This record gives sequence, C-alpha cells and structure tokens, in this order.
Amino acid sequence: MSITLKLIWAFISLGVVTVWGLTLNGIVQKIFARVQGRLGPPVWQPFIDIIKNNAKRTAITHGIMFYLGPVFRIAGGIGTYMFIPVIFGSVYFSNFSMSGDVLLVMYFIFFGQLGMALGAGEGGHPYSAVAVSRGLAQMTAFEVPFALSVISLVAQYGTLNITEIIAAQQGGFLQWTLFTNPLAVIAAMISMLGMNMYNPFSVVIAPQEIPIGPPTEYHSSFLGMLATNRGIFAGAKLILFMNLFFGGATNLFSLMLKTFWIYMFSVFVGAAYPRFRTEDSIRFFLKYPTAIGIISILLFTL
Amino acid sequence: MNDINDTIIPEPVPEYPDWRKDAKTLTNAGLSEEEQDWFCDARPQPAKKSWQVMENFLNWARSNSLWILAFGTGCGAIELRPLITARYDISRLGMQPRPTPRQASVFMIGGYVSIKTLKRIVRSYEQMQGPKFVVAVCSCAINGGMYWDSYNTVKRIDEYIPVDVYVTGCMPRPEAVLAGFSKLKELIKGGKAEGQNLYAEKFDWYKENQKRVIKDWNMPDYNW
Amino acid sequence: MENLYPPIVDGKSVYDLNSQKYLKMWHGPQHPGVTGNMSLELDICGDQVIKCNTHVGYLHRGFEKLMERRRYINCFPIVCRICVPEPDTNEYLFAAAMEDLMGIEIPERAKWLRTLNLELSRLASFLMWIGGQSGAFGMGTVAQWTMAHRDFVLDLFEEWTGARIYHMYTIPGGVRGDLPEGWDKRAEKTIAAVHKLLDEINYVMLNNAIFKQRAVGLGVITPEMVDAYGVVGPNARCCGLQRDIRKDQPYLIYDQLDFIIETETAGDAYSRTVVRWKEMYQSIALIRQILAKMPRSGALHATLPNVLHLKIPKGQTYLRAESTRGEYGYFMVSDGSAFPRKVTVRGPSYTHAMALLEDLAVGVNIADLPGLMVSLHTYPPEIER
Amino acid sequence: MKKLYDILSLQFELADFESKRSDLAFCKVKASQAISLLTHLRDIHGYTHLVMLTCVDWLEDKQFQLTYLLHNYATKTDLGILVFIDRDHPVMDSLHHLWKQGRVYQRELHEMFGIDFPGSPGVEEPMILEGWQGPPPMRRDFDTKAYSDETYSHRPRVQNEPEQHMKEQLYSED
Repeated sequence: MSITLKLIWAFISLGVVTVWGLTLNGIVQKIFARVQGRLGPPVWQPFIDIIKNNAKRTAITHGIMFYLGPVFRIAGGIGTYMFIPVIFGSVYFSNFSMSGDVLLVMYFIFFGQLGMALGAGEGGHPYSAVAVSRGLAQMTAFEVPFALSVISLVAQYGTLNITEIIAAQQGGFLQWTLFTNPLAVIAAMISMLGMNMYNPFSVVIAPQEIPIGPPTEYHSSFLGMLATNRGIFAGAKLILFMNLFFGGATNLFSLMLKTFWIYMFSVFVGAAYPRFRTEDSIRFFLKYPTAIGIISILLFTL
Repeated sequence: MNDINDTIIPEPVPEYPDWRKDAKTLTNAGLSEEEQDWFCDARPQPAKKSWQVMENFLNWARSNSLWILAFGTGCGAIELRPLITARYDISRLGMQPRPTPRQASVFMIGGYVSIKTLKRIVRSYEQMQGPKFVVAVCSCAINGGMYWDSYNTVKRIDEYIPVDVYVTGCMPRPEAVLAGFSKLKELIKGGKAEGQNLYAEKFDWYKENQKRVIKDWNMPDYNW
Repeated sequence: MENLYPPIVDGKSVYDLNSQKYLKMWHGPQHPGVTGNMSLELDICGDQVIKCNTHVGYLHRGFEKLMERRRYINCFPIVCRICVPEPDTNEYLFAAAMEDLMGIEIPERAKWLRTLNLELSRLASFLMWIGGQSGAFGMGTVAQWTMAHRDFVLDLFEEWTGARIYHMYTIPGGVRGDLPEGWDKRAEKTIAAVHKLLDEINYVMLNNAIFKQRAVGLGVITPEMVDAYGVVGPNARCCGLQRDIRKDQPYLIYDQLDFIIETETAGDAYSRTVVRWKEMYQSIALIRQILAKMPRSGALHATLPNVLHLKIPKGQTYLRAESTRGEYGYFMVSDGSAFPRKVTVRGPSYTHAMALLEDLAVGVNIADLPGLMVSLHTYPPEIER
Repeated sequence: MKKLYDILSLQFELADFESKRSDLAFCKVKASQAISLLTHLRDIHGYTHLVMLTCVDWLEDKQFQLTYLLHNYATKTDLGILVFIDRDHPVMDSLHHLWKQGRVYQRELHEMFGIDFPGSPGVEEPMILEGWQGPPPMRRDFDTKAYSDETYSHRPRVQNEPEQHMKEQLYSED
C-alpha cells in the first residue's frame, strides 16, 4: 500500500478510535454515576462538551507556550496512536506499526504530558504549577513498572514490534500474555491505573485539592482539544494494553469488547477508593508493581 | 412561568454613551504601577454571532453542557449539593460543577452577596469565558431579601453583573432551582441569554456600580 | 533537604517570599475543597504549608446589628440563617434565651419535640459532614450516598415543619405544631436506612487503607490544646475528653434520655471521623428513644402575651447547646424594650477555623489541607455572622 | 457561685454580683484588674475555657460593657466578668496570652466596635469587613438602614391591588 493511502487509512482509524474513546469516557461516567446511586450524564455528553468548548466566543492566552500545551498533548495522543496496530491482520487498520514501535509508543506516552507541563506552567496559576510537579513525579513513578513489564515482554517474545507480539499471542486465549506472563500483566495493569488518572491515583487533577490541576487555566477550544485528546489517548492506551497483554483484536467488535473491559478495571478501582497523597502514590508504584515487574523479567531472562 | 419571564430582562439601565466613543483602553488605576503591566487593559467587546443555523446548533450544545462554577457565594449553595448528588442529579441534564471559572459557563449566585464576596464574584465572572450565564438564586440576590437593611450586602445583584434567570424563595427548593436551569436552557436555545454582550455594552455602567460599593478597588478593571 | 525549609526563630519561621523558594497561594473562596465561603492564605514550601492565615467575612450580614433593629419575634426568621446546615440550634437557643429572661416554663411536650428537632438536625448535619470528609480525600462515592440520605432526612423535616432547610419550628414558649400522622413510621424507615448506610461507611470509608493512611496522624489535637484554643465538641472529644453539654448541663429532656459520650484518644482527623460516625449512631438511638417515650398529648406552647408588643425584662443571660460542632451559645442582653439590646452568637467554628486551623495547618501537605479543614467541621457563616 | 464571689472579693474589687441561674453568674470588675482576675480564675479556680468575649454598647451611659464569659468544666458553672470601659476612648488590656482564640475575638471587637487592645497580634488587620470606610458598624450610633439606603439602590417595589391584579392576570381578555 502506498504511504498516502496508508496515511488516509490511519486518519480514518484515528477518527474511529476518537469516537470510541469518547464514548468509552461517556460510558465510564455513566457507570461511576450508577455506583454513586444516580443516573449520570448521557453517554454522548463528552461530544456535546467538546462542541460547546469549541463554540466559546472568547479565549485568552498567556503566551506562546500556553498555545502549544494542548497541541503537544494532542500530538502525543496521535503519536501514540499512530504506531499501534489497531486490528491484527487488517491491512487498513495497522497504522504505522514497524519494528521497534513499542519504544516509540512509550516515548509518545511521555511526550504529551511533558508538553502539557510546559504549557500549563506558562499559565502562571499556582495550582497548575503544583499539579505539573505532581503529575511529572507520578508519571516517572508509574512508567517504571510499565517499562519493566514491557522489557519482560520483549524478553519473552524476543521482539520490539507490537504486531509480532500480537502474532505470538494468537491461537486461543491461553496464549495471551495474561496467561503466559501474568506477573508482567499485573505490573502493567497497576501502572495503567496511574496512567488513566482515576482514583486512587488522581493526584494530578484532584479537584478538592488543586482545582483541577494542569488545565486550570485552559478554556474554550484549548479545553476542547484536551477533551478530544482524552478520547484519542484513552483509546490508544487501551489498544496498546490489549495488544500487549490480551492478544490483540482481529475485528472491530472484539476490539471494543476488550478495550471496554480493560477500562472497566480502572473504573472498578476508581469508584471504591479515595485518593493517594502524591508521595504515597509514588512510593506505592516504586514498591510492589516494580518488584513484580523485576521478578517477571528475571523469570524470562534467567 | 410568566413571572420568571418578566424578571429575566434586567431593569432598564440608563443610556450610556457607546463604549467605542470612549477611550479604547482601561486605566487599571486600582493597581500599583508595576502590576499594571501584568494585566490586559483592553475593553471587553460584544461578541459577534455566527451564521444563524450554526448559532442554533451551538446554542443547543451550550444549553446541554452547562458547567456550573463551584463557588458557594451564600446560603443558596447548600441546595447545590443535593442538586449535584444522587437525589436530584443535574448531571443527567449535562450539567456539572466546575472548579475553575475559566471552564465554567454558568455562575450560580447563591443568595445574599456581601461586599467582600461581590469583589470575588466580579472577578470570577469576568474570568469566565463567554457565552456565560448567571442564575441568581434566593430572594436576597433579587432585592436584598431579609437583609434589606444590612450594611454589608448588596440589594440587587443585577446592578453589578447581568443576570439571566432569577429563582425566588428562601431557600428555593432544588426543584425550583432545576426549573430555573431549564428556563435558562430555553433562553439559551432561543438565543436570548446574552448577558456577556450586555456586560460588554454597558461595561461602564456596571463598572461604575461596582466601584461605588467596592471601596478598595485593588484589581484590574477587567480580569481577562 | 532540611535546609530547604525556613529557619525558625522565636517559634516563628522566618523567610523571604521573594527568594523564589516559597509560594504564596490562596485556597478559596472559589475553591471546591474549602468548607463554604472562606479562604486560606497559604505560604508553601514545596508541598508543605509553612504559614496559614484564615480569611473570613465573605458571608458577613451583620446579624447582631440587624437584631438590634428588630423586635424579638422578627428576629426569628434571621437567626436560623446563621448556620445553614443546622439551623435548629439557633432557633432553640434564641427561644430559650428569651424564655430564660422572661422566666417562662415551656410545656413538657414542647421540650420533647424540640429535642427531637435538634437531634434530627444533628443527624442531617453529620450526614452532610461525613460526605464532605470523604469527598475531601477524593472519595466521591460515599459523599453521594450520604448527601442522598441527608435529603431523605430533610424530607422528614419538610413533612413535619413545612421547610427543608430553615424550619423555624421552635417559637418562643414552645413549638409550632405537632408531628403529622404516621410520621413516626416514615421516620423510622429513613433512620433505618441511615443506620444501614453507617454500617456500610464503616467498611467503605473507615476501614479503607488509603483513607486511614491519609487521615491517621493528620492535624493532631492534644488535650492541652483543648483549653488553650477553646476547642469544643467532637474536636475535644477526639482526644479523650468527656465533654458534652447534653450530659454536663442537660437542657430540654436530655437528662431523661439514655446515651453515652463517644470519645477517641488519638486526636487526629481519623479519630474525629470515628467520633462523629459513632455519634450518628447515638443520634439515631436518641431519635428512636424520643419517639418511643414522647408524650402524645398536651399543650404545644405556653401562653405568651402578644408577641408583637413583647417586652422582655432587663437582664442578660447565656444559653448553650450541643450542636454537631460543639458548644453553640447565645448571649442575650435585654434593656427592657421590645428590641434586644445585644445578641451575641458563639459559634463553635469561630475558634476551630480561626485560631486552631491556622496552627494545625502548619507543616501539613497541601493535599491534606481540605481533609484537615473538613475534619474540624467548620461552617463559615457562624464565624462572621 | 456566691462563695466564689466572696473569695474573689478579698483580692479584687468586684461589684454587682448577679446570679442568673445556679450555674451562671455575672459580676463586675474594674478594667485595670480584669486580666489579672481572668488569669487568677483560669489558674486557681479552674475556669479554663474562655467561652466568648463580647461587647455591649450602652450608648446612654457612654460605656462599653465587655463580657468575658468563662466556663469551668469541673464544676460545670459559668462566670461572666463584666468590664465597663469608656466609650469615647475604648482601650482594654489584651488577653491573647491567656487563650489563643482571644486575639481573634479582640480583632473582631476592634473592627466592629473600635475598641483598642494594645499588644494583641494582628488586631489592626481587618477581619470581616474589607475596605470599610464608615464608623465601626456594631456601635449603636451607626444606622445600618441609613447607610444601606444611601450606599445601595433598592429594587423598586411594584405594589398591586390584589383583587385588581388577579383580575388582570386571570381575566385579561374580558
């Protein structure tokens, strides 16, 4: 397939995943509401919010980096997504998967948050600054178990290509990493709790403590962009986890089913727990999940 | 509902010279000289509406995604809690409390407004991005209520910021507040809730009123 | 790391805000983690608060001035506005202070109804508080549950008195009306639901590892601090002091009821939570007792002269009652005219939120500040009135 | 309570003992002795809890009545110490060193009545009012209604004849 056609298909799949990611966010809000004993917003509420935010008539700026913050964030989201094969075996939905894309994806997960940190810092609000330092500290912490579990996977399958990792997991659900390398999956799933920023790891956007973290000063279409990115980034992360640990998806339906249940994991935990203090959260990530990750590496390298 | 309809439009304000004829910039005289550089001195301008069909669609989106600023300005705030929690749950109507004024679109004035709070209200209101709407809850915000002779509460909030919908009562029940919000939705869909533009057009009148009661004005004239 | 923090000279930390090591931050009034409309002016170093100043006055309406301009009966609609989540204590105390000055004895049945009113409003206020406490640590689920149950308690109030928030049920000389028919059964149903919720809160909140991790050791009040700062109520009981006005100086019919003073010993935010959680059980038990023992017939209020021309003999008195936050007091001075000379309200939040919080906040992580603030259970309107 | 009053009278110049209830009494003391009396009560007689400090404005007598209300947790009794100070030059000794919350009460009294407490930390800072330019608002001679009328504009009242109004509302077509 020519690179142009590939690009077009990549953007079509980007649209699909954005819609699915936003719908997932809507479903998650609904589930949270049901746990709390109320009806909750409609599932399509995230779409209306994005339209409204983009339709704001005024917007102010705090400088050039302030503009670039959401741009970096959304670039991080798209970048993460572009290198993940969405549907295994599909010519159209494989994006730009190539050898070594695991490393690229891990870099892009970092990239968006760093860009956001720069932009939010320019906003000048003290809560933004506090939240940025919290966010970066926590991100550094949850990347450790995630990186360890990816290294364990690389050692297990002997490749850095996501498509090949999926290929190695084909042939029945017992071939999934979940069953062949459970320790790595546990470490990665715990770090996903931190990545999704639900309780108990919601220290970055803690509304009662630092309302509401880095986006305190973001509004109008900036916020619309950030909200869109929530869809893309959530979708990309879930697809990555599905590919790495749950055997990938061979069609759109199984993709939806699997990503939904992976997301539900962080929702179940999030609805039942209060929030960690930042230092406790870092301490937690560097304790149990890291140990589990190291053990899983040792199992596959020794 | 007729009564609400009558009170939506604020009292006729005295004719004030068109803002364009005045000086183009604000003086920010309340600030010290070094602080004056930190703040914008441009005046707010009435926003232009876009193409009608588009505007109708956007108004529909606006009315279905009302984000309330989580600022409990008075005792009316106590009824905001049942509203956002399980019993009345306004999130099913697309509303949610928002902790920062930058992202909020509805300001709920909960009852009486003391001078110290009025200063924060003005500041928060101006930091909200338009189109922005104000719902004044409780009779104290409308005419002073039972604090009609108090030295520290303002009697009419619509002299200081434009109000779209009033909800009467002390306390108004959550159902009444909900009815107020549905009225606001109707107004937004009809394109009648243009408090932001009213504020920009009558900017000098509002500023004059604000400065008359806020004696120590140590903030910029318009908080962009 | 040690030298990052400012040096301490004469018990006060000395630092230069312009040295760019420290950050000045305003916590409120427009902040969802602050209890009501008040603000904290914080100087922080890293994540730690090194100085805290409480700013109040955002809700000042000048009640004490307004009351001087109003007849005694006209004061009734405004006294309950002093404390929004628990207005009944104000109504009772104002009425009781008037009765004390006039020397009126109220009928037995009115005493029971007033006690029931006070206990039910204590329960509603505690339910709201426990939602705030869990919400301050990011646990929205419990907050949603308790707020919904508080609303059911407010429904009982509405059926009984006609209003959800400001009941104005207690009038000088007695109470305004009887319980509606069948109210007991509905009350029992609601109370049973609250009882069940409290059991659940024990599992979800009090035994939650993260909640414990955050609340244990936060904002410790020692018994020595209690008298030095004028700490009252659950905040004093959390460090082991058996102080409850309902037992010490029983008012209404509390001496005929059977309950215990709940105490804890640690004095931190967690033990304050536990004390209040246990007190909610006591409130429920009290309401059940009152409903079982209450006389069902008799006068509801004593006969008073025409209240519009009511003149109260010259004198002064102080009345106190146990609210959810502790000692609530009314000091009333009458000069013999139809208008009160001076009514001073002693709100328990006055000392908790001003003097105590400013000292407890020092050294606390800013993440824990909302939790600390809520655990002191302060309502700003009773500070500035 | 009377017994305590008799013991205290040996040391301090007390007057006008008034027993309100069995657990509440008031007595007057000279302003210069007030703080030492409070210290004495706190340290010797167990009145460890400062319930409140408030002021009553006796405009006719040109006096402020400061009321220090103390509570004894052991005997469960209250003692109100009344101190009368000159209304034109209201100065009183500070008690911030006895109770920590004392400075907050004194800050409020300074703002609301204009009473000066030299030495009390932060007593000059505005606590409740912001940018207040009038006289201290809780004094009797400050007229809150006149102030409110001249500072704020009231919403004009529309008064309808009920019968006529309802007729117009309901049967306007006729």
